[in-house]
Amino acid sequence: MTDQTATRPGRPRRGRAAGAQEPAVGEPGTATAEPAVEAETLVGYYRQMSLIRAFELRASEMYQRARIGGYCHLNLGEEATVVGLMAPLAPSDYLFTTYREHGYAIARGASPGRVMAELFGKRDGISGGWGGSMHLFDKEAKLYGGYGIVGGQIPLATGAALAIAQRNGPGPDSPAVMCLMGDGTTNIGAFHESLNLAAVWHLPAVYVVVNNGLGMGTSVDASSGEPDLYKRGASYRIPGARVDGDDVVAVREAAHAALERARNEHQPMLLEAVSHRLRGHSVVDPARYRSAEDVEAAKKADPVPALRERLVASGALDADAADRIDAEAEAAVDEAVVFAERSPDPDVGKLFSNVYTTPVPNAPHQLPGDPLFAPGELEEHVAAR
Amino acid sequence: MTDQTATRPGRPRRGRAAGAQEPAVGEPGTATAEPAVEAETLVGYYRQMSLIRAFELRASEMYQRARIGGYCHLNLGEEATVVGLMAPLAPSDYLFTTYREHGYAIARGASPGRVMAELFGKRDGISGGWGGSMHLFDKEAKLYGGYGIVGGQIPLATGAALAIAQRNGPGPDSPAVMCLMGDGTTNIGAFHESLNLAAVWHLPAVYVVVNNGLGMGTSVDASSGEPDLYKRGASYRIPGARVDGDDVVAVREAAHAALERARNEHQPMLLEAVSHRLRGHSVVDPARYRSAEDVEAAKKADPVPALRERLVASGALDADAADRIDAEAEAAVDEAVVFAERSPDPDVGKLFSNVYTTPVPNAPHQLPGDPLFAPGELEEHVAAR
Amino acid sequence: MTTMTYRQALHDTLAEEMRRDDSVVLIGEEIGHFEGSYKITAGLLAEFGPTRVRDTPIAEEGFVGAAIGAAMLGMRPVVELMTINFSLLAIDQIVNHAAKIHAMFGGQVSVPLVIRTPGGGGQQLGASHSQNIEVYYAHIPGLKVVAPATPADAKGLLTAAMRDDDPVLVVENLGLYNAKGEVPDGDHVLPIGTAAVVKPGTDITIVAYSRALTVALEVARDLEESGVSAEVVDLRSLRPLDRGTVVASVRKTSRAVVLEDDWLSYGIGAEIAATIQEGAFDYLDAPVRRVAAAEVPVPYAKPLETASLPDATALRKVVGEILDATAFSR
Amino acid sequence: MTTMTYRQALHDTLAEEMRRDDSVVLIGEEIGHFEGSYKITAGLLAEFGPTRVRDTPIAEEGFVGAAIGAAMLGMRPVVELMTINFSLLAIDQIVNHAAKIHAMFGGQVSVPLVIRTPGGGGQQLGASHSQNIEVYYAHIPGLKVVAPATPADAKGLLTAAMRDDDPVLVVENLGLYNAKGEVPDGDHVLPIGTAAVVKPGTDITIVAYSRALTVALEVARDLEESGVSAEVVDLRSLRPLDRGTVVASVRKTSRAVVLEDDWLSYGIGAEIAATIQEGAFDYLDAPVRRVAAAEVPVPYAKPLETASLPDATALRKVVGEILDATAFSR
Ligand SMILES: Cc1ncc(C[n+]2csc(CCOP(=O)(O)OP(=O)(O)O)c2C)c(N)n1
Ligand SMILES: Cc1ncc(C[n+]2csc(CCOP(=O)(O)OP(=O)(O)O)c2C)c(N)n1
Ligand SMILES: [Mg+2]
Ligand SMILES: [Mg+2]
Repeated sequence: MTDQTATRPGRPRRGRAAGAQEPAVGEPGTATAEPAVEAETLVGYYRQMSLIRAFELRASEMYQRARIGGYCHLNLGEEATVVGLMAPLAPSDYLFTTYREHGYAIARGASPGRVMAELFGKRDGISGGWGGSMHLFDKEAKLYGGYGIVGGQIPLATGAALAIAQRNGPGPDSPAVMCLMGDGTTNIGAFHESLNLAAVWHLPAVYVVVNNGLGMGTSVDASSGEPDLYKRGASYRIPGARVDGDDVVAVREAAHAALERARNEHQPMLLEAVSHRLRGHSVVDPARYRSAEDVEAAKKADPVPALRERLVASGALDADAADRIDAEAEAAVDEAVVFAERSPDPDVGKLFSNVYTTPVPNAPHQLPGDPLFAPGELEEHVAAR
Repeated sequence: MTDQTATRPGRPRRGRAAGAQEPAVGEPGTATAEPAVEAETLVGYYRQMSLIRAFELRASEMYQRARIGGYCHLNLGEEATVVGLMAPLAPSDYLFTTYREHGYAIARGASPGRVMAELFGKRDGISGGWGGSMHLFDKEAKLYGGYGIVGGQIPLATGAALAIAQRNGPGPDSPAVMCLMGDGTTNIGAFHESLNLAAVWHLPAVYVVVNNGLGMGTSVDASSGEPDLYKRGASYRIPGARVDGDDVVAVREAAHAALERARNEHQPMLLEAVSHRLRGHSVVDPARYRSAEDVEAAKKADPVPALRERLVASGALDADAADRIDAEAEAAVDEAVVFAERSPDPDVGKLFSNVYTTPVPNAPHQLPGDPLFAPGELEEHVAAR
Repeated sequence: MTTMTYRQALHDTLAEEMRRDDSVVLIGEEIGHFEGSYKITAGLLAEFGPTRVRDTPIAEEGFVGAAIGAAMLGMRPVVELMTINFSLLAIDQIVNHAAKIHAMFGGQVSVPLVIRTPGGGGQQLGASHSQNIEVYYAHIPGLKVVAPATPADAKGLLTAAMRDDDPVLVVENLGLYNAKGEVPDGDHVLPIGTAAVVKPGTDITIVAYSRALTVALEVARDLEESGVSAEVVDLRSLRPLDRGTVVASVRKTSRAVVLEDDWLSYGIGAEIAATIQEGAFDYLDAPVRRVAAAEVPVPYAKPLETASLPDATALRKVVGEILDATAFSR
Repeated sequence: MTTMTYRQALHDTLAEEMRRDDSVVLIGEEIGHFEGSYKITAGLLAEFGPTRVRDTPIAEEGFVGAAIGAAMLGMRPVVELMTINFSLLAIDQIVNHAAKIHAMFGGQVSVPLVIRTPGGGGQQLGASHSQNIEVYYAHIPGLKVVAPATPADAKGLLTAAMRDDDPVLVVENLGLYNAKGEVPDGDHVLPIGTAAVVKPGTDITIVAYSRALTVALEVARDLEESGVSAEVVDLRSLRPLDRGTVVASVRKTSRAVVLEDDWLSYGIGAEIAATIQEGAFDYLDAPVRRVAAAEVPVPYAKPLETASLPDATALRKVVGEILDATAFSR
């Protein structure tokens, strides 16, 4: 394996002791004094992370208040990973995500209002109210969907990379595809089949495992024969790297390297970001199965206050300015809720408009309880023969 | 990776050049003078290989003569692998195979007559005529099925190993499971999911890739991102080994080691036997896509004449004795054909007897064109209420 | 009799059978440590330990196939698939393997496997998580498919499934887990392959199964009040299908409607209607009607989702239309 | 018009459309170097090169999903699945993804994908390789499913599928690849969603599709000779289903039978029978009958396999029974 730009993982892992090759490259993001331009960028990242944090907390609240239905999975604890991954993604790149994706949509530029409206199932929702929390899509932002079937996005993302390779040669102008997945998802067949395709077809795809340590309640050690997940590209000669997902800059750098390689060489890469899930699997999961230490560790690693402290400590931000950023985030989320509340319901009269793109005769349009044939329809048919 | 008992592969491979770890252990089976007891054993292997060769050639002929239908895949060229794999398998071990399996059934002890009868679709066939060439099953021999869906056997074999682990602790008396698959099959999701399960559950399963260089017409290099297939256990920390599949003793030794480990430690292993396919994918495939060199190389490596020559050269067998063995093989196959010819067709009256084990009311039994209800059936039903 | 939820009935049945027969093992995602996505298996890991309650990686094809393989060696695995939607990841193992192994190998080996999985829409789970695709399994010879509608039937049919030597799919329903009902104490086994007349009546037959049965009964009770005597037939078993019970009912009532949660075209109701018209042709006063889901990928937004799913109102309307068409005087 | 095989018609259509539109790419196992398991794609690798004719590893879920993803970016992939049996390995991508992506994301993106795959039993391929499970796809909103029965329709429907912006499954048939027929020269597009009366008649309607149509026409010709005028309806499209054409025919003939190669319960014929009894209730003189496969995993041995599959004899028998039941005088 080459290209291992990994930093320290976020927690001790079985893999560490088992003679695994240690990542080669240094540990970005541990310096305490930031160069000026980086400081500004970092403040920008903090602004995004604070917004995602506020959005997710509000989403949780709105779910409790029954404004949101279905399943709802939050990025709480993963904000540094989210923002770090989105930072180097070019507007021409494509993003495929899981159902845990609000933060990505926002960081990719979708308005919080349209995301919240989608969670509310409203007409101005990012997917027109048809998708809900698990299925955000924004064609303009090239957010090519959140998917609720574990692993379902991986073949799709691979195919997007195939379409790119079919049209573009490798080079700095080539788009790339980023495909997100959780740690638990590396155990499903679609992971294997897709990465192998990307390898034999030389596709510009970056597969990112957001390793928050848990698939619902199952630990990585319990679910993966090779718990050093970034090594799982070995079956396809796809290089892997692990990065500290709590460090937004480290994540950005690692993602940048992988995307550049994808673009310039049309070769896939597997990137693992070691992150944390602050709460339950979804908003309804009290996560009683988690040990007190695990919860404590996640809290301790919380990247949002950590970045704030770091910025304040380095003088990049004073406490007031930081508070202002947080307040702006709250205000933006307030606005998002108002927008979502005010947006109308989708038009029930358009129930059948999204089934097909190309209209064809005899497409079914019965509502429950409708007869198969509208009055007079058959008579017309017989007459027409 | 540990436990690499591999020998030279049968042909040069992309993997070799790419800095892969070279297998560690020596090259059994290259000596020219055989110790007495091994000589006898080797003659026994030759007898089996000769029988399989004769059987497969006859199967091909019988297919041309329309005695056999459907798809028919032969072990021609793989005889050393077949016999070497079956040699260390204990009667208490379980075998799951692919559709390319006649040789395994015979080497596992099924009578050639019953195998041929199955190919003929006869009542005395090893699967009662229900399975055909792709679906041989012999409960007594613990041949737990040939399967026609690529990769379908891998989860099943894994489950058999689970059942063993559920009942037996590891140790010399524990049964083990051997699961065969082709090179092309390592690219399917079931491979990944199953090997991972075997790793996290510590199962006594030996996964064997019979690498004949081709999946139908597709080369290993074209289909597998990591063409050194024995390394594909890395994603699960399952050790791998590669062995020269043309060397029956080498195969036996490698399989023996893997089975012992499976038994004694309840840990899975991935074994790759580098072999050759002498003819087309199935009997109807003229294999025009193969290069002349490739075909030549396969012919050159043909393990049946090679073992014969070796035995004659070492004095373990004289030419007459070797001819006698071949003649006996022919005779056995003649007999198998007669047996198959004479066996009656399956009883059409029993068409519905194999659908369920536990009888339940209302199981369908209509033949095509039968009405849903037998005359009087409904009247009875109404009366019974 | 004890009153309990459908969830509890399933839970208790699993526990009972595990105590009775130690070849029963539970296999599935999050069934142990997490106690089950829908908490059916809560407490079972604690009682039976991690080898009999096996949490799996996310690998449906793998662990369903492993359960089949274990069943071939005489274990009695009960697999939980988190929802029927995810069964599509494992359907090759279910249809191409579990359903075929007994026959394809000439009857030499059996597959005593149970797969439990909930269907159900109406929870705003979106298009890929709201399907009722039990017809996929009901179509396949070699499988048995049951769909209990009440806590008592959940016990009776799950027990039967766990004691059966063939692969049985038990279709549960997200909308039923909290439903309460009386459950017989002690051994309670319902025969797979039989339907039940759960409410007798004379004027119209309503055929339903799973969650839809609840709606059918509600409508039947209302109809009773307005002087219409509806007979409600619960299919209980989708394969084998008890055609006789359905047809016998329609021969009596002369009118029939199917209520089903799946999509109309090629759904369960199509087979029921086809069966009735063949078995009760001379008795029918009006065509068999089907009340089913609108043929769209199920939308997330509540008003859209509601519009797309069948409910009591739609059933009432269709019953009314059938009665009117047959000049039934109320 | 040119006379050619069904295989040739498919081959030529693929080649034509690839010449016309360079966003068309072929994806599948053994379609290039090997020239296709059933040789539909023979010669296309040579003409179009390896990026437009992509051989894949054995990874149905992976490459079908990849085709969907490529389609989302505007490519027009045509996937070959070696047989419909293997589609079960990819059905999650087809049903949970391809069929849903347009609707689930509010209409923002389309999936202009074609999947070609043969069904068909009767080739002694055994239980897992002999299925006709097109009903799985016909049941799913968001998909379109066609099943051409003749070389001309193979051209017309495959062309339509390749120019359609939605996912279309083209169900071919192992038993048809060598069938010959006249094929219109030049552009020939048949609308998806329409059935056809391929032989007019007045006494009984035989509904069929794919390979069964050949049998239906053979029987209809024989019937003609014995004074029975059978109308034969070819469904052509299973989703959308052209119910009107079927029902209009039965309103005229008053008698109907469906011939289908799949299993009887919950098969395609169930929907046809349900549709006819609803749409032609007052016109029907006898129940709609179905001639379908026996409900067993398809056996290998020829006599067993033959017994389990529907054929002309079975169809003739059922037509006779319907005519007798309705006192048809020949
Ligand atoms: C095929 C499939 N199986 C099971 C599920 C249920 N499920 C939803 S999320 C999840 C856990 C995924 O864990 P991971 O990949 O680590 O992602 P995370 O939720 O931690 O972000 C499971 C099992 C599903 N949606 N799809
Ligand atoms: C799921 C599935 N996809 C495709 C096929 C068709 N098929 C049968 S054998 C084969 C090639 C298998 O190659 P390999 O694994 O190398 O085994 P070999 O035939 O060389 O023994 C293919 C693609 C199948 N049977 N099942
Ligand atoms: Mg996770
Ligand atoms: Mg091979």
